[in-house]
Amino acid sequence: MAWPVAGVVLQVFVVVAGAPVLIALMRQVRARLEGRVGAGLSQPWRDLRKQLAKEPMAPDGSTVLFTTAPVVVLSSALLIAATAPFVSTTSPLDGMADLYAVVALLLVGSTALALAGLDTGSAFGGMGSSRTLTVAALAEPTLLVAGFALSVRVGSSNLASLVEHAQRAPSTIFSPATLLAAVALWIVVVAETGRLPVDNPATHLELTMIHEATILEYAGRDLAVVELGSAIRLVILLGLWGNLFLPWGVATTSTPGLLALGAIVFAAKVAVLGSVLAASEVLMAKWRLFRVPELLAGSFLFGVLAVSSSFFLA
Amino acid sequence: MSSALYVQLLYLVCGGLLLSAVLMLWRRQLSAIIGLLTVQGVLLAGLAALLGTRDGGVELYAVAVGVLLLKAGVLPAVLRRVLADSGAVRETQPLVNVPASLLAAALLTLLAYAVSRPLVDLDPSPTTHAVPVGMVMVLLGFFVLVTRRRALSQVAGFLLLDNGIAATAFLVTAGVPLVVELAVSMDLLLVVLVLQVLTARLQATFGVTDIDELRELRD
Amino acid sequence: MTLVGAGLLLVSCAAGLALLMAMAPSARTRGFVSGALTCLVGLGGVLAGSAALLGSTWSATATHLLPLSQGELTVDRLSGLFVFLVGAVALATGVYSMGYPQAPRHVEGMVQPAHGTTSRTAQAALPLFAAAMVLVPTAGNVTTFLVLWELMALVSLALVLTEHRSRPEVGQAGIWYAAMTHAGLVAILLALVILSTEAGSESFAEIRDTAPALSSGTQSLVFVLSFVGFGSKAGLVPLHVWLPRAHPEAPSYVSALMSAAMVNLGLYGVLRVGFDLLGGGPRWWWLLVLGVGALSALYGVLQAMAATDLKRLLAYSTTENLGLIFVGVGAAGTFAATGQRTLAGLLMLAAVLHTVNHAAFKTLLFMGAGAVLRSTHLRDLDAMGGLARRMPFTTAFVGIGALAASGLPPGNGFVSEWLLLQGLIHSLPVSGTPDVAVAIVMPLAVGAVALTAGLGVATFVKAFGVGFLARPRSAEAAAAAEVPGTMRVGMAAAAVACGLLALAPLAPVRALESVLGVMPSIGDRRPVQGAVELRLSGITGSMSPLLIALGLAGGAVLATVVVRGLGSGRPRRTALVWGCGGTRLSPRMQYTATAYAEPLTRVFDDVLRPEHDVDVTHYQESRYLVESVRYRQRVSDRLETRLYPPLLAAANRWGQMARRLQDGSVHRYLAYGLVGLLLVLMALGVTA
Amino acid sequence: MSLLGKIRRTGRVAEPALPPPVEEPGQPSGESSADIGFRGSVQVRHVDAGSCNGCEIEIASAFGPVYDLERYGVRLVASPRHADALLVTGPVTHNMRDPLVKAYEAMPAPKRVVALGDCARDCGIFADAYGVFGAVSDVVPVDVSVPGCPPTPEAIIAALRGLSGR
Repeated sequence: MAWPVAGVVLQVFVVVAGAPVLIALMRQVRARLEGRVGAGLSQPWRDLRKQLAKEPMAPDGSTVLFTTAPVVVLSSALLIAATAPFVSTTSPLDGMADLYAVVALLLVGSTALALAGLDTGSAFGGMGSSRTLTVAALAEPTLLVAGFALSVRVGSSNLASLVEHAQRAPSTIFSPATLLAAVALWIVVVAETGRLPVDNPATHLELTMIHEATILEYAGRDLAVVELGSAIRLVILLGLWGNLFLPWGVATTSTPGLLALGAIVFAAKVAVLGSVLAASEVLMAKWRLFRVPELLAGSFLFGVLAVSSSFFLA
Repeated sequence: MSSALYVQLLYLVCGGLLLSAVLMLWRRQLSAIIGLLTVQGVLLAGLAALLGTRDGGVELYAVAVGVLLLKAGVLPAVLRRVLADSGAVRETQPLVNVPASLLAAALLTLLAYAVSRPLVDLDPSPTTHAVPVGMVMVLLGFFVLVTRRRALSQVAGFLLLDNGIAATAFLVTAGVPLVVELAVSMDLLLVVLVLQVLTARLQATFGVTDIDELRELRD
Repeated sequence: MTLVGAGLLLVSCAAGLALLMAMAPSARTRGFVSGALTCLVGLGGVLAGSAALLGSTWSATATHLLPLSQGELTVDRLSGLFVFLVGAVALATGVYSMGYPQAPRHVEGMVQPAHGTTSRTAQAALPLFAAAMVLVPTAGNVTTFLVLWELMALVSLALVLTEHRSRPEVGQAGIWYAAMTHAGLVAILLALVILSTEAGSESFAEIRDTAPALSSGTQSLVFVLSFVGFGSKAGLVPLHVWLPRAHPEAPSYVSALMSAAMVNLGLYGVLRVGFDLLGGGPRWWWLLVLGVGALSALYGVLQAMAATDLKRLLAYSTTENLGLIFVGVGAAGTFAATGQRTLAGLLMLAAVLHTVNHAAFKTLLFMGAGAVLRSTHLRDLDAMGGLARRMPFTTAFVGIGALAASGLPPGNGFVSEWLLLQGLIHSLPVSGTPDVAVAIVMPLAVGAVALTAGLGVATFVKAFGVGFLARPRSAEAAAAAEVPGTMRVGMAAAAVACGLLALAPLAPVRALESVLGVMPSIGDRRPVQGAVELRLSGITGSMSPLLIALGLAGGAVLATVVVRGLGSGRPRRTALVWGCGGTRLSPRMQYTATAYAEPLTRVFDDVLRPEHDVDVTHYQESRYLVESVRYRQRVSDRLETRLYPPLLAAANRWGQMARRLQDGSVHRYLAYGLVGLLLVLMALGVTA
Repeated sequence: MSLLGKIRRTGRVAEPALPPPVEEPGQPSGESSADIGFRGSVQVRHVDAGSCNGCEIEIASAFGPVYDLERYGVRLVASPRHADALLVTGPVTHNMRDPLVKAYEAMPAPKRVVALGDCARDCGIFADAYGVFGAVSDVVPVDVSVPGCPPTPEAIIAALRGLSGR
């Protein structure tokens, strides 16, 4: 019993400590591709340290919701980091949340920020919040249908058993169903984490923002919490994708060695996926907001193809 | 090769065909559509070759080579020339907007699965299980023909349709006789050439390759 | 005399007292007493219902009470569930309604409209309505059922019309409601009469035994007719049109009763007729139900997402939730028809659990909307805002309701939606080829449910965020004040119910599982095991709402403590909103509900077809200088505007023809009577 | 893809890092970044209070690939709420005075103001123009001021590195 718990702790630690580093890594990749040097891998941690020391602010007329939203984002992310199989599939908390519960928890985070954006009473906040939920709402069908495709053959939507099943039968990973689901979920990951071409995380123009616009009013430690929370969400989404479609290395029995290996492999996976994401961002431009439904409809189609081909091509 | 590996490869090829067909519906860049057609030709040839390895028939390899030459070589080349001649680079406004047509494609897939069930039940084998893929390609080909405006996308839809028929034929009967396949491919080539001429004429007459302009010929 | 009987007796006595109460002189006392009596009705319902849910059955017959028939009441677990639901809703609304009425007031010159009413009819009608609803599920034979059903319809109509003096739209809404509910009644009447004549008896008990012998054609006819009738009561597309009209115009406690209790009786009817009396039936019935349910869910949530009238939004959300429930029922029936009882049980459980959840949070939300309406006279979200500081209690309650309605953890809506999804995703076999219909329907159903859930979140974030947070957008909203204690107690009761359902869903689940036993094709097995975690039996899948809630709370506390510890304890400073240095920021520059829904409205343009009009007024000096720009967007119910006008036109034409029959001569009218009598006698002579 | 090829051919264009800042340049207060609590991270909100855009061009090139100011932990941000330093250019015109004050008030403490260019320091060539209210220091307290018309990227970098301490 001791080691599974240790596994959970390790997992949470890896995710939390690694999240800002992932952000830094992605900025670094981008910088290198642009011929720059970049701020280094520890920069986000410096930013967080500084913001923690700064004074938090709340816009006039906002309610308690504005000040609690960052904490909700962070805690929902932490909860997922503790339950989902990132480092090991033997988490004692495994039974409390399956794929759909995790999806719902992610949505809780976005919803909290969306409410906070409205609570600021600034037009930017409202705009960002409305756009966030537009994307989230349209991404929902893909998420669930692709999850459906993954869980059909396993007969369960429990994340740990999905990963273990994929480890037992690697050939299923190369079946069309899984590959189509992978494409569909990748599109959703891009949309949910607010990367190009859906949202531009580096923009300075309020009118083109989605995620940034909702947190425009946060300062000091609130901002630090929000930044950390969304960084963890990025790790979670990339990590889930990585473990569902590249399940190797996840510890299925919690012995110290396997846990350590699992942690290392997980970090490597997320780092690679993040770098790929960042590199692909250099090659594309942001789309109009009203072409995003096109992207999500496409991903939904891939989801449906995944489900249907899971019973005629497998 | 082992049967498990064979099935795996077969399904991967079929998945690739499915994917390319769907992407043809999604992409509006005509050059991208032609690229997808090329990929599709290669996959189709691969499918034929794969069946050949199972049956060990020389004929199927020949078909594979023919398909490769025609569908991954000649036809795309012709289409690229058409594209070069007509200035149109992208399907500007299809009659059905893209998200809607993607959702329609989802429904068509499920429909294809439903209608091809009887075929599959005739003799259930890994090969026939994949028949719905061919069906989907046929339906999507029709859909493209119905909803696209540019003459070139019409040709693309037509080719998708034909690829679908070929794929279905391969999967159901493990390959049509060599002669038939070649004949089909030949008149296919003919059709494409005719359409190329047509496009050139459209270009010359109306300055665009929007086939809706053909209405003007009525009176 | 069992507890059930006692409860029902209490219900009837309270209803009787309501008639006496109408004679009381003072309006205030009348209002109070009518609320109290409604509570009594609710109490009786809760007692009877819970007793019945625990398994005590009860039946009574009153011969000679009804002509050519007899009043017959029988209570089993299924009726117990709905008696309990209605009772609970009535209990909360009763308390709430005591504080609701408000005479028209004159504030700085302008007269503010009345809320609720002091009219004797309406005050007497409230307990009667509750009582009628409690009694409908206990009806033991066709005639009793129809009589109670019609009583319920008439009394509710009277309640919808309560405020017709102060606002003309109310009359319009009343007409729509009356028309739709009676169209529904006709369908139900036909269905049940055919059923009872074919089965040779009108008592449910005997129909239950003889119905399976009926020809499948008759069964299908009966089912489809009753589905139409009950569907219209449940607000399913395309018969939902009365909801978005009646709910906004009725007093809010009436809307709560109708939307949280009455619509469920539509579900009761379908379950009773389809699963109990007809014992399951073929698969296509339930595929039909599933399809209609999915359409209702999607259409309802789309309209709710675009709506800016708070109560209209809630009405459409009722259509959405009933749609989800019927998706569950339809899927359950589909699998019951093919004998997959595990799945059927799980899905049916999800459906009834969602019914309970919906009753809880919809009561709460309509009460909240009523509280806002009463203290601000506003239903238009675009004019609200900033209520959180002025009405903290109401805001907190509505927040709980909105969380539940958006189906997010740790709300109670999430539990039932999760169960529904589990049922749907396990519908395909792990290996081998699935049945074609299932393989095609289920992915689409999952997609529909998912899109509904996603849009539901957007809808309720809009409703809560725009309506209650930030700064007030109008003088009325700025002048808002918290509502009286009784109303708060009513809302608190519903909120507590939501909380219990969210954190400890297993207790209600145990009770609901026993209900499944009433439906032979499903049978009472336990789809869900476990103490803290909901473990699905026969399917690997588990989720623990309690642990998730605790985890969220714990994480929040932990994060707060750590951040406080690390950060320098600088106090939070309140500053002006950052407007890019803009100097004249006004609350009117906040995002409105219309703006909030705009992107999604544009994405679903083809379904919603919003009507925009922009008028720009220029300074007369130069048309390059804009004085003001005015933008209006209206999203009308397209099903209503497309589907109903032709029907109404046809009805008119028939009316014109019918006019020829009446020319004012009394003799001719009497002649009609004579002819009619002769025809009947002849018919009897021929058949006998 | 041609773009990838170009990226590969171009390679790294950033010049080697300049020597780390001595406490002297543009640090009249003499406080180190650690005292302020920035410790190697400074987010900058830029306000053009009426500049001729000469300084803007220099800022752009300072953040561009060649000088790559970001490598010293300095980042431009969109919202003053996220910012530690207010980078003001140009003389403060009457119309920009109020927005400048608002931007300053919108920033969370601790915060620093950098007046960039001669105009920001003493209205430069725009002194006594009818539209000009005054220098930046007449409106908000200035902590660091960078001379030059326009200041060279090196000067801008030195000033901001003084704040970030990297």
